[in-house]
Amino acid sequence: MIRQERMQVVDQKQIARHIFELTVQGGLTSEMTAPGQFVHVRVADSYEPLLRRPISVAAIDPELQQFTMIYRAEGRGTSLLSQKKPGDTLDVLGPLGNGFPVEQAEKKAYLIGGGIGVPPLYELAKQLNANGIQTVHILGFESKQAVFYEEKFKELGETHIATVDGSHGTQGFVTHILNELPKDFDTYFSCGPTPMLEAVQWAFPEKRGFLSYEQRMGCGIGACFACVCRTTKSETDYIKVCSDGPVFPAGVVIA
Amino acid sequence: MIRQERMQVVDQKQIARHIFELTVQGGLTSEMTAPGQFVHVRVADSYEPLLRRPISVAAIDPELQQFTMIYRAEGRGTSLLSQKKPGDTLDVLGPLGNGFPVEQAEKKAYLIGGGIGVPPLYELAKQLNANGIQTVHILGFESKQAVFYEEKFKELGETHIATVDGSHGTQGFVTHILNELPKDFDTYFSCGPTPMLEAVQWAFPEKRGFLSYEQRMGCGIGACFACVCRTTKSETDYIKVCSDGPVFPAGVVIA
Amino acid sequence: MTNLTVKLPGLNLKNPIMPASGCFGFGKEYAQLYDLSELGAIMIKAATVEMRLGNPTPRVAETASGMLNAIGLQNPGLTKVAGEELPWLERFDVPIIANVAGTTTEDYVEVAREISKAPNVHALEINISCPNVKQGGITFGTDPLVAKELTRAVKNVASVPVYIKLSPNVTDIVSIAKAVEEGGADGITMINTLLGMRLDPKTGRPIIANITGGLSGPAIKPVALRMVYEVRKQTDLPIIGMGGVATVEDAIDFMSAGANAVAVGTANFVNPFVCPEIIAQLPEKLHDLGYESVEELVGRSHRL
Amino acid sequence: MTNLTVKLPGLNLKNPIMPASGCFGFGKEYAQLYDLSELGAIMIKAATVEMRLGNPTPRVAETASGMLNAIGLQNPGLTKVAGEELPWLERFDVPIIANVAGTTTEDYVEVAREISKAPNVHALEINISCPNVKQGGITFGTDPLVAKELTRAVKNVASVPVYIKLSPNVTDIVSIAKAVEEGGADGITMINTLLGMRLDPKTGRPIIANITGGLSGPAIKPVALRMVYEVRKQTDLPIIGMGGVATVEDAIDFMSAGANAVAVGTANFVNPFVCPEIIAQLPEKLHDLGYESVEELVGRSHRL
Ligand SMILES: Cc1cc2nc3c(=O)[nH]c(=O)nc-3n(C[C@H](O)[C@H](O)[C@H](O)COP(=O)(O)OP(=O)(O)OC[C@H]3O[C@@H](n4cnc5c(N)ncnc54)[C@H](O)[C@@H]3O)c2cc1C
Ligand SMILES: Cc1cc2nc3c(=O)[nH]c(=O)nc-3n(C[C@H](O)[C@H](O)[C@H](O)COP(=O)(O)OP(=O)(O)OC[C@H]3O[C@@H](n4cnc5c(N)ncnc54)[C@H](O)[C@@H]3O)c2cc1C
Ligand SMILES: Cc1cc2nc3c(=O)[nH]c(=O)nc-3n(C[C@H](O)[C@H](O)[C@H](O)COP(=O)(O)O)c2cc1C
Ligand SMILES: Cc1cc2nc3c(=O)[nH]c(=O)nc-3n(C[C@H](O)[C@H](O)[C@H](O)COP(=O)(O)O)c2cc1C
Ligand code: FES
Ligand code: FES
Repeated sequence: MIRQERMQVVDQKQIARHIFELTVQGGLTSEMTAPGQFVHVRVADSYEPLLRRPISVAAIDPELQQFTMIYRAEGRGTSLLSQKKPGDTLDVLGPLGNGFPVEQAEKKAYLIGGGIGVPPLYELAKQLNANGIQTVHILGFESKQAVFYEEKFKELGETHIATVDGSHGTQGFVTHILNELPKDFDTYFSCGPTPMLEAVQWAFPEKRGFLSYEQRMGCGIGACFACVCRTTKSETDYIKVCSDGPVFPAGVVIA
Repeated sequence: MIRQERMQVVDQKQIARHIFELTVQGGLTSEMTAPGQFVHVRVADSYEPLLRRPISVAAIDPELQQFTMIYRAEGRGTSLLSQKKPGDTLDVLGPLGNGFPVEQAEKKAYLIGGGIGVPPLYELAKQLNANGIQTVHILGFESKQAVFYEEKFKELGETHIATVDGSHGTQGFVTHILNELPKDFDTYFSCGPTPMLEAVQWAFPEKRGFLSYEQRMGCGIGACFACVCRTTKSETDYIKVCSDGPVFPAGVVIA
Repeated sequence: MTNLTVKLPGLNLKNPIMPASGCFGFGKEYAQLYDLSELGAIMIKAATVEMRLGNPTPRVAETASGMLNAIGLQNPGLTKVAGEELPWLERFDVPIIANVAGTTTEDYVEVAREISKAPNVHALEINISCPNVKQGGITFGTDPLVAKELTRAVKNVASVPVYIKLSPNVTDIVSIAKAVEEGGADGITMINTLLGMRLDPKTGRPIIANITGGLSGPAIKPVALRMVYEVRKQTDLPIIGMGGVATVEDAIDFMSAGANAVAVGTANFVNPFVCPEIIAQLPEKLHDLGYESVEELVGRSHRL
Repeated sequence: MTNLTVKLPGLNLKNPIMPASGCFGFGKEYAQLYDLSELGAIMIKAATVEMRLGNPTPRVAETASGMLNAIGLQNPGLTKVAGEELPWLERFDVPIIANVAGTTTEDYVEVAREISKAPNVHALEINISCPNVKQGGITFGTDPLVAKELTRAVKNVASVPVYIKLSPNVTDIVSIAKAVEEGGADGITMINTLLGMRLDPKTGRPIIANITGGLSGPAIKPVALRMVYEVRKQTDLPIIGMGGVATVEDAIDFMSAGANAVAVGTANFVNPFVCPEIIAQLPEKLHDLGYESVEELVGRSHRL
C-alpha cells in the first residue's frame, strides 16, 4: 500500500562527487515489495520547490524499518534534500511503482547501471544473491570521483566499472564492457539514462531483460499522465512510468 | 550605512506566548545609530515566503557585535524565523530608518509601548538611563501569557503593565494607566498599534513626543512607496515609514 | 453542527471540496489512498470523442510555487470513459462532473450528449480553456461570442446541468462569463491554467516538449482569486473556484471571493490527501470564523 | 573577454541589466548601497504631469513566490522629476529610461515631450499597462488600436526613442506588440504585473486597500517568459524583458527567449544588490554556455 509518512532521517552522507546517501526510518518501509520501486520525496515545507522528487530505493533494512536512497544533488530540490540531517523528518510518499521481478532470474543475472541508475541495482543484487542467483555488475559513471558503492557491489559479485573519462576502470560506456563479457547469463536488469537502456536492449535481443525508465513526474501515482511513454504493443498504447513501471520488460517501451 | 549581512544566530528562545527573542552577531551591528531602528530580515532562502520582514532592534551589544530582536511568531514568515537555531545564519538588511532621538529627553521620559511595539523601547530605555534620564515604562499586552521583559524594564525604572483581559497588572489599555500617572515628564516615546499611538498623542498634546509607526513594506529602504503615510505638514505631502521613520515627532503623521 | 453541504445545479454536495479535472485521473489512483465518497464531487479528466495520446514528453516542469503542464488532453476516449471509467466510479457515493473537450463544436456536442447519460455524471464541465492543444480548447474560451454559441450547443444536448470552464488568458474574463451565462450555462468553473514557459538553463530549449504549458499551483492563486471576485460581482451563476488551492485557508479565500465550491488541482500531487484534509478542517475553521454553514461564508468579501 | 554591451535605440548599454520601474524609486536609495554607474540603465518610477499621492495603504501584500502592489503611480510630478530627480542622477554614468504615465493621451504627450528633454534620459518607457489606477494605465494597453494611437502621439513629441510597456493582462499580447510597432514604437518592455488579489484570512477583506494589485516576482516568470518568446517570434522590435528575474539564470532565460536586455523589479526588495550581482556573474555564465557576447545569446531558444 502507498503511504505518506513523515519519516525520520537516520543518516546522510556524501559518498561521491554530488552523490549523497540518505537513510530514513519509518513504517512505510514495510510496504516495500520489490527492488526498483521508488519513493516521491518532498524536500521542503514550502511551495518552492513545489513538486516531489522521485528517488529509487537503493537498500532496504526491513528489521530496522529503514531504507536508503542514493541521489545526485544538483538541481534545486536535491540540493535542499542534501541538507537534511539526522533528527530532521522527511515527507515521503511511497513505495511507488513496480520494481524488478527478482523471481525471473534463473541462475546468473547481469545488472547494468549508469550514474544515478546504479542505486536500485544494489537492493536488487542483494535480493538476487539471497535467492542464490549469481550476479555480475556492470556500472558506468562519469569519472572516478562520481563512482560509488564499488566495494559493496564487489561483495555481492563480479563488478566492472566504466568511466567516461577513463579515470577509473574501463574507459567508455557500460556497452564497452558488455562486449567483452561472456553471454552466459539468463536475465539482465538495467537502470540508467535512456540512451544506455536502448543500447543494452540492442545488445541482447535474445535475452530476458528488465529495464527501469525515467520520466518527469507530477503525481507519481498514475493520475496526471505526465510520465507516459508509447509502447510497442498495440493493446496498450502508452504506459505510465510511475505506476505501470518504472520497470518494464525489454522491448515494450518506446522511449 | 545600510548593510546586507549573513549574521550568525547566537541565541533564540521563546519568552512569552508566541513571542521569541533572537540574538544575532555580526559587523552590521556597529552601524546601528539609535534605538528604534529596524532591520529587514529574510526568513528563508526560498521564494516562498518572498519578502523580508521588518523587525525592530530591541537591544544592542556593541562590544559583542550582537543585537537582539523580539518578535511575535504568528504568520508564515515569523514562524519560520522562530525555527532558527544557534549556528544557523540569518540574512539581515539594516540598520534601517531613523530611530528615537535619545538626546531630546531632558530629565524624565515616559516610554509607552503596546505588544510587539514594546521591544524597541528596551534599548531606548537603556540608552536614556545611560544618559541620566529617568524613564517610566507603561507597557500594554493582550494577557499575562503575552507579557515579556517586565523584569528587565523594572531594572531600568518604574514599570506599569496593562493587560486587555486583566490577567496581569491593570486591566485595560496603556491609556488607563497614563490617566492615573503624574504628567511630570518632559518627553514621551511610544511604539505600538496605530490606535494606541493615536490615543497617546491625544492624551499629551502639550508634550514633546516621538512615535514609531508600522506599515506593510516592500523594499524597506525608501524606494518602492509601499509604506507611505499622509502628513499634517503642507510642505511634505507624505512620508515613508521605512526611510523617513519609523519614528516621527508627534503631530506629523496621519495614520 | 457546521453545515458543509452545498446545493448547486445538478449537484447536491456533501461538502464544497473536489479534485480538479486532470489532477485526479478517473479516481482509481487516489482510491488506493482514501475513500472517494468523502469528496464533495470529482471532476474527472477531460474526455474527447476519440482516444487521444496527448503531447510528447516532457509534459511537466516545475516553476516557483507552481508547475507547467502540457498533457494535451490524453484520455482513452468517450467510449472507454463512459463504458469503463464511469461505471467503476459508481461504487462511490460521489457525484461526478465530467470534463468535456474537443476540437470542433460537433466534438463537444457529441461528448456532452453521450457522457451526460451516465448515471453518476451529475454535471458537465465544458473545457473551453485548455491551453495545451493546437485546435479547440482555448480558442473557444477567448471569444465571448464563440463561447456563447458553444454553450448553447452543448446545453441543447446535455441531460445534466452544464458548467463552463473559463480560461484566465483573456483581457476581460467577465465578458466571457456573461457570454456563457447568456448562452444558458448553469454555472462556471474557473480558472484553468495560465499559459507559461520554462527553459532548460543549459540549452535554452523549452523544457516542455509542447514549448508552452499551463501554469498551475499556488503561484496563480492571486490571479484566480481576483477573477472569481470580479466574475462574482457581475453574475449570479454558481462558481466552482480553483487555482492554487492547497490549504483550508485557500478554500475559505475562494468562497469568500464568491465561489460556491472549490476544486483542488496541483496540490493533489504535493499532498495526495489534501482534499480529505481540507474537508476535515473546514468545520472548525468555519466555526472559528463565526459561520455555521458554507453557504453563509460564500461571498463574504463582497459584503464588507 | 566576454562582451556584455548591448546597443538598442537610444541606449548604449554597458550591460543588459537594469532595475525595473517602480522598484528602484529615482535611484537615491540604492545609491547608498552601490555605484549606480555599474548598471546597464535605470528605469525610474513613473512620472505623471501632476504630483500624485497614489492609493491608500496597505499597498503591498505577499503571495506564494510573489507580491501584489497597488502603489497607484505615486510620484512627485513632472516638474520635480525633471527638475530635481533627473539632475541628481546625472552624477552617474548610466542612461535613464523615463517611465511615463497618465490618464489621457494629452497627459502622456506632455510628460513624454518634457521629460525626454532631460540630458540623461536616453529613452522613454510608456506605461500603458499599470493595473493600479482607475483611469488610463491599463486601458491603453489592452486595445491594439488605442495602443497604436497613443504610441504615435508620443512618438510625435518625444526627442528620444520610445519603448512601450506591455500589459500581460490580455488575450493576445502579440497583437498589442504589433500594434505599437505599427504606431512607430522603437522598442517594447514587458511585462508589467498580472492583476491579482489577496484576502485577509480572518475577515475575508482584500489586504490591498485598492482591492486588487499587480502580481510580480518569481511566480510570474513563466508567464513573462512565454510572452517574450511569443512576441519575439512576431516582431523584430527590441525587447527589454522582465517579470520575476532574481538570478543570473533568470536573466539568461529572458535573453534566450528573445529579450535584448533584462529588467529586475521585485527582486531588488529581496536582495538590494541583485542587479550588480547578476552583472558580475554574467561574463562567467555566458562563457560557460559558450557565448562570447550577450548579443550572441539573445534569442537562442528560437534557433534550436
Ligand atoms: C522512477 C525514478 C527514479 C529515480 N531515482 C533516482 C535515484 O535513485 N537517484 C537519483 O539521483 N535520481 C533519481 N531519479 C532522478 C531524480 O528524480 C531527478 O534527478 C530529480 O528529480 C532532479 O531534481 P532536482 O531538484 O535536482 O532538479 P530540478 O531541476 O530542481 O528539478 C525540477 C523538476 O524537474 C524534475 N526532474 C529534473 N530532472 C529529472 C530527471 N532526471 N528525472 C525525473 N525528473 C526530473 C524534478 O523532479 C522537478 O520536478 C529518478 C527519477 C525517476 C523518474
Ligand atoms: C518598522 C517595523 C518594526 C517592526 N518591529 C517588530 C518587532 O520588533 N517585533 C515584531 O514582532 N513585529 C514587528 N513588526 C511587525 C512585523 O513586521 C510583522 O509582524 C511581520 O512582518 C509579520 O510577518 P509574518 O510572516 O508573521 O506574517 P505574514 O502574514 O506571513 O506576512 C505577510 C506579509 O505582510 C507583512 N505584514 C504582516 N503583518 C504586518 C505588520 N503588522 N506590519 C508590517 N508588515 C506586516 C509581512 O511583512 C509580509 O510581507 C514591525 C513592523 C515594522 C513596519
Ligand atoms: C497535470 C494537469 C492536467 C490538467 N488537465 C486538465 C483537463 O484535462 N481538463 C481541464 O479542464 N483542466 C485541466 N487542468 C487544469 C486544472 O483542472 C485546474 O484548472 C488548474 O490546474 C488550476 O488549479 P490548481 O492550481 O489547483 O492546479 C489540468 C491541470 C494540471 C496541473
Ligand atoms: C512596487 C512596484 C511598483 C511598480 N511601479 C511601476 C511603475 O511605476 N511603472 C511601471 O511601468 N511599472 C511598475 N511596476 C512594474 C515593474 O516595473 C515590473 O514590470 C513588474 O514588477 C514585473 O517585474 P518583477 O517581477 O521583476 O517585479 C512596479 C512593480 C512593483 C513591484
Ligand atoms: S507522474 Fe502522474 S501519471 Fe505518472
Ligand atoms: S518599504 Fe519601500 S518605500 Fe518604504
